[in-house]
Amino acid sequence: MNASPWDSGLREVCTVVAREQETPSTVTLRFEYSKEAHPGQFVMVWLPGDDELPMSLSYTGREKGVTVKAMGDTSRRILSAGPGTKIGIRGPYGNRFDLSPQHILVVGGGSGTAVLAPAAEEAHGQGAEVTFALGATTAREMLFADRLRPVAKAVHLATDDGSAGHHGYVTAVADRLISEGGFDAVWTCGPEVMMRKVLAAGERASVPVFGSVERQMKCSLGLCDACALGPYHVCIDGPVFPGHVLRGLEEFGRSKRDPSGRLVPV
Amino acid sequence: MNASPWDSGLREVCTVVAREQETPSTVTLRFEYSKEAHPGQFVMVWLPGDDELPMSLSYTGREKGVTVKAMGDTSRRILSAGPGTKIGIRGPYGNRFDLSPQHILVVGGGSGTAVLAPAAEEAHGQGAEVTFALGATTAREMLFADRLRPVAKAVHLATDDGSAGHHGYVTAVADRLISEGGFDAVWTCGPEVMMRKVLAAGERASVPVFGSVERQMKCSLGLCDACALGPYHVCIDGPVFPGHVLRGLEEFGRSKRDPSGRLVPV
Amino acid sequence: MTELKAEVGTLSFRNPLLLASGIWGESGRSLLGAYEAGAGGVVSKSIGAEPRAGYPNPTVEQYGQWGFLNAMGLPNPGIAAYPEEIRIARQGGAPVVGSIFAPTAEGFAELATAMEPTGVCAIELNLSCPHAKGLGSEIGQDPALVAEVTKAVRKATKLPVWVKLTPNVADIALLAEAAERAGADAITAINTVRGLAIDPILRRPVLANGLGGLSGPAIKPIGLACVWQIFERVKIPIVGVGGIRSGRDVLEYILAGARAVQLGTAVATDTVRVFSRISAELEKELSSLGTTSLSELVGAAHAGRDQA
Amino acid sequence: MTELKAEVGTLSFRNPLLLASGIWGESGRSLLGAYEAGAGGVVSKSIGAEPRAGYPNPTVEQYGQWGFLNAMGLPNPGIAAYPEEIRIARQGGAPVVGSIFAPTAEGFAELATAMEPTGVCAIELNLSCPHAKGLGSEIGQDPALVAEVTKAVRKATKLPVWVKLTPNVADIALLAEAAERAGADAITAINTVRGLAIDPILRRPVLANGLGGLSGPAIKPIGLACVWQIFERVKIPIVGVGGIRSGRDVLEYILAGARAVQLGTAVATDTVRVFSRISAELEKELSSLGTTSLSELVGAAHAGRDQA
Ligand SMILES: Cc1cc2nc3c(=O)[nH]c(=O)nc-3n(C[C@H](O)[C@H](O)[C@H](O)COP(=O)(O)OP(=O)(O)OC[C@H]3O[C@@H](n4cnc5c(N)ncnc54)[C@H](O)[C@@H]3O)c2cc1C
Ligand SMILES: Cc1cc2nc3c(=O)[nH]c(=O)nc-3n(C[C@H](O)[C@H](O)[C@H](O)COP(=O)(O)OP(=O)(O)OC[C@H]3O[C@@H](n4cnc5c(N)ncnc54)[C@H](O)[C@@H]3O)c2cc1C
Ligand SMILES: Cc1cc2nc3c(=O)[nH]c(=O)nc-3n(C[C@H](O)[C@H](O)[C@H](O)COP(=O)(O)O)c2cc1C
Ligand SMILES: Cc1cc2nc3c(=O)[nH]c(=O)nc-3n(C[C@H](O)[C@H](O)[C@H](O)COP(=O)(O)O)c2cc1C
Ligand code: FES
Ligand code: FES
Repeated sequence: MNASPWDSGLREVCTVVAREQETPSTVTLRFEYSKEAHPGQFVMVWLPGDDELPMSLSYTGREKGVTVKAMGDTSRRILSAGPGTKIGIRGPYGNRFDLSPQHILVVGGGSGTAVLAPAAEEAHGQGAEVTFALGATTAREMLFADRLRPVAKAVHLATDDGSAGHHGYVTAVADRLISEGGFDAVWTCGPEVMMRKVLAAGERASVPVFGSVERQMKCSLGLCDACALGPYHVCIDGPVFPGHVLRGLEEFGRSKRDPSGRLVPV
Repeated sequence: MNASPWDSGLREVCTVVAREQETPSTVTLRFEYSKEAHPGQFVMVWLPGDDELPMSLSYTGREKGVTVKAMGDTSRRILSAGPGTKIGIRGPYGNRFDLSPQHILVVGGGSGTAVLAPAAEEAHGQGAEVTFALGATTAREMLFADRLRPVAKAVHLATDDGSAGHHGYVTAVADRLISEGGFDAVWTCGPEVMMRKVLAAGERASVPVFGSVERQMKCSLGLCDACALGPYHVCIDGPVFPGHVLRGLEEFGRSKRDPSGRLVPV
Repeated sequence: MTELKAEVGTLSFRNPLLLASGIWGESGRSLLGAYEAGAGGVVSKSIGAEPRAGYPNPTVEQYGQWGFLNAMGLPNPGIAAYPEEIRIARQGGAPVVGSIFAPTAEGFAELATAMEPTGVCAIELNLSCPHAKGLGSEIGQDPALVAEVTKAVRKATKLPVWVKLTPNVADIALLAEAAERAGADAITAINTVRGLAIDPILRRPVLANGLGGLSGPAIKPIGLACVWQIFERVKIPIVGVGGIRSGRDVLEYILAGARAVQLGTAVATDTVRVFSRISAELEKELSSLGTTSLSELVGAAHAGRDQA
Repeated sequence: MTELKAEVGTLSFRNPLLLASGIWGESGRSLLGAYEAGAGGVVSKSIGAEPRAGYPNPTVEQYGQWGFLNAMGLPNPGIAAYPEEIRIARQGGAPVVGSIFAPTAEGFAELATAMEPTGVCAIELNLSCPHAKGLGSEIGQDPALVAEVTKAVRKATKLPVWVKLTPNVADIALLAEAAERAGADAITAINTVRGLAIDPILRRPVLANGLGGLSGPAIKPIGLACVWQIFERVKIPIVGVGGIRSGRDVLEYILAGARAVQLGTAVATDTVRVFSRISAELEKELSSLGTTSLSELVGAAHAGRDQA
């Protein structure tokens, strides 16, 4: 359980200063937002006149960034924002990755790599050795492979269609790396079926795994219960959870709550 | 103009720990009140179930005190409070005496000496030489003469009936002392006719005079205008005013506002 | 030993600190979490006939250190799905008050009927819903409608009926009287206070719904005034809500006339540990007041006021 | 150059920051002091037919950093003595709005008649006074009474009539509509919000009157919501009041629909220098918004909301 978001959450209006098309479906928006943030944390991004969505910070320095994947209408409208667009930002909310491990395996699936990238960069900056296993549907959708090479001990790719790296799921690559040993932590973010497999591999090898989880968010303040996940609230207790916690959650990888609070399959 | 009372004013309930009958008509109540206070400042004293009155602090240390003269019903009820009585205290409010002068004449009339006593003690503690001219209707009503002797260069008394010291008004004593010279400040508190005379004497001798003034008080926060005195509000701009300011005020010594805000003679 | 047990009519809670409706209230596990963290009981999210997604975001805006504005739009899983959530909370031992809302009296009665077998210990009527025939005004602003809804629910269930009132009225005690006459067992006061947040740069309201409801420290004096006024005019127990963050705040509500209180915003601003912290503070406050029982303090400020 | 001039109907003020009624309002010299410190204009204390001492102390209680509760009891020097105070303020150049209160429509009309020759630029009706025939409820809570009082004053004076409304109602816009139809020239909103402070050790309300009115930061979202709602339903200008402490706060009120604002509590919490400070802040805000005129921003958040 973390401290209250009461002291950090005031909304600011920020101007998009840069827009980078990362992959055909993914865009990074950069903006100046004064508050201190840590890898793993997220902000609420509001396109005025439209919805507000939780987005992990893919850049946590002075000039912050979010990396948005085209999903439904809202994310599509957010990612089409260009430089000069005013967006509402509040946060940062949630907990962060523990950056103390020295030999880290980062397993990213799709846009899940967004939250892992700044964590890996900061850990590397503090002397850790970071290995990456990154998955995507196809080579052009591979996120941040170039960004991460400078901080990587190795970058292993996997694509569903075999257009880059291993032909198949990134979990196969992760499985192999974990079983070979040498890691004192595994960080993962991506589809929950993927994360479940990484957790299992970590457990077999007795390596602690930390996964970043998404759930419906409204208040992001630990108030409304929209993000309930078992006894936790992803907005304040997460989004980063230790693997053993996720493994104990019936809902993880199976069900989530829709905006009405009903449980639906993930 | 002083800072806002917004940061210091929260009410606390205090227990009267000691009650001292100072003169037949005057009582000191001591109580623990945690906030820092300076000589010249006042608190609002509330006897629950009854009215709330402004009272200068006659003791400004950890165990604070107010010295109450029997006037109307409220002051009489407040001064009859014994040890154990719970009273509401808020403040301290208002400005303070400048304690930097080195040769100070203190001119107190009646219960006006209450606010002058802690100022004199603190100035003495900082090395100043303090001379007192204290007036009362009669010897038994003389306030704080014994308390102040240890810090006094000299104590001059005056009584209306001649039962102690000079027979007549204390202003005669003050006049003489001021005209003899040697003071770099005169502090005074008492009836406004008395203070007007002290101001005049100070002006003749070119010695700065500072007078502590009373007006009707309700909010004591600079909000309600009950304490209006010319362009000033006694609760925030006072109660201590330099003599030249007081001399410039048509109302000083002549009129004050009643609880409805009408001007009435002092 | 200090006794924090609180009685609201025939119901008894281990302490007077209940979780307010709409906070941690969509999932049974969260309700249970609040109970495990020390709440005396929990009130469910307000449940309607059908699942509702609520308004789009932004649904909540923080107002400095003064509170929150929210316009959730009554999201809820609907009465069909919700009994499973109550079951989970009940299984863990939490006394659950089932909150319901509907646009008509019959709607309320049907929901109460459906709530009864779930094991809730009382039904709380959230009357802040815009009423079906009205012009957008809330059911809780009209004494006749309050009476009609209360009567319908009174008939539909044997459970204690708590009527939760809105402060957005000229005279809240009038509404409480209407509820009492219609058979309510307790009054819960208050719901949020109508408020608005505007962003000056974007030149628009922040909440997607425009207007919202203010909660948190800013509204404590308003909630206290409502409880005070209701206590002077009705005999049924009052459950106080609004801006409570400390044992002292609870004491103030109790002295104004509340038998128990609910905490909403504080669960976010002070984390869920607020329940155990306030319990400890309350015990200390009581012993420093030389009292061992809360119940003798209920409404005591009314008597206090008349003493010289 | 940024233009801070504010127009309320036919009246023009050098800036939109007026001193609210009841603050620094008993003495003409204090009114003038607020003007000299930078206020665009000043509203007098609410004046009645006779001098009134008001309630005994405590009349004001600070509520943490959230605001004040007050129950002054409408102290005022009475209409016979007050013209001299207005004269002093007018002589110094301050535009003075004369606030009046009475228990009946005739009472209001008589006071307006007496105010007119004093040189005030407008009359503000404080409708928070308990009305003579009613059961303690305020005149401002009943649309028919609001209309009756407004009409009577409208007939009695040629000066612009501002009707000041209480937020303690179900639908403040309904009252504003009543005032508009009855001939009001502007609506002032809001007066204080009903609230209570209880001392838990003494077990009693702090204010001698028991209930009081909440002002200051705590009520800003409530005032904004009221101005927003009124703007959607009446055409006459609105003067916004409640919790304003910064240029940003002023901007929010203007975007919600106010043409000018009043400052009360901030004069105490931020000292009277608040007027010049907010003026400077407003100029900065405007130029960073790329606007040089306040008037084009009036109500702009309503349009903003409808744009995608
Ligand atoms: C902590 C956290 C961090 C996230 N970080 C990123 C990120 O870095 N990059 C990124 O592209 N996406 C991120 N997301 C997901 C993102 O918030 C949206 O869920 C996604 O963009 C789809 O939104 P949509 O409205 O466009 O899609 P829709 O088609 O409207 O919805 C698709 C699905 O998105 C989910 N969703 C919609 N609204 C919300 C909401 N308010 N909160 C949570 N989920 C919602 C629902 O499951 C919905 O079924 C994150 C989510 C969370 C909870
Ligand atoms: C800054 C300040 C410091 C003071 N310090 C002391 C002190 O140290 N010792 C002391 O005995 N008295 C002090 N007083 C005076 C005190 O506050 C009361 O005025 C006095 O005790 C008489 O009150 P009463 O109600 O008993 O008398 P009443 O007979 O009711 O009134 C007598 C007169 O007291 C004045 N008075 C009454 N209520 C108030 C009020 N709320 N505010 C101001 N004046 C009021 C009025 O002028 C009234 O005519 C101080 C006043 C002020 C403004
Ligand atoms: C996010 C949020 C959602 C709420 N949802 C409901 C609800 O569904 N039903 C209800 O009766 N009250 C609801 N309320 C009102 C609270 O139960 C409570 O009355 C109000 O917040 C005041 O208490 P507080 O200041 O402790 O938060 C909600 C409040 C908040 C902040
Ligand atoms: C001490 C005090 C006295 C007041 N007296 C009056 C009054 O006489 N007439 C009136 O219309 N409003 C009166 N008000 C209300 C203010 O004019 C204003 O509407 C309210 O305080 C909200 O504004 P604020 O938050 O800026 O203080 C008073 C407010 C305070 C705090
Ligand atoms: S989004 Fe987590 S509790 Fe509201
Ligand atoms: S007592 Fe000084 S302004 Fe109220």
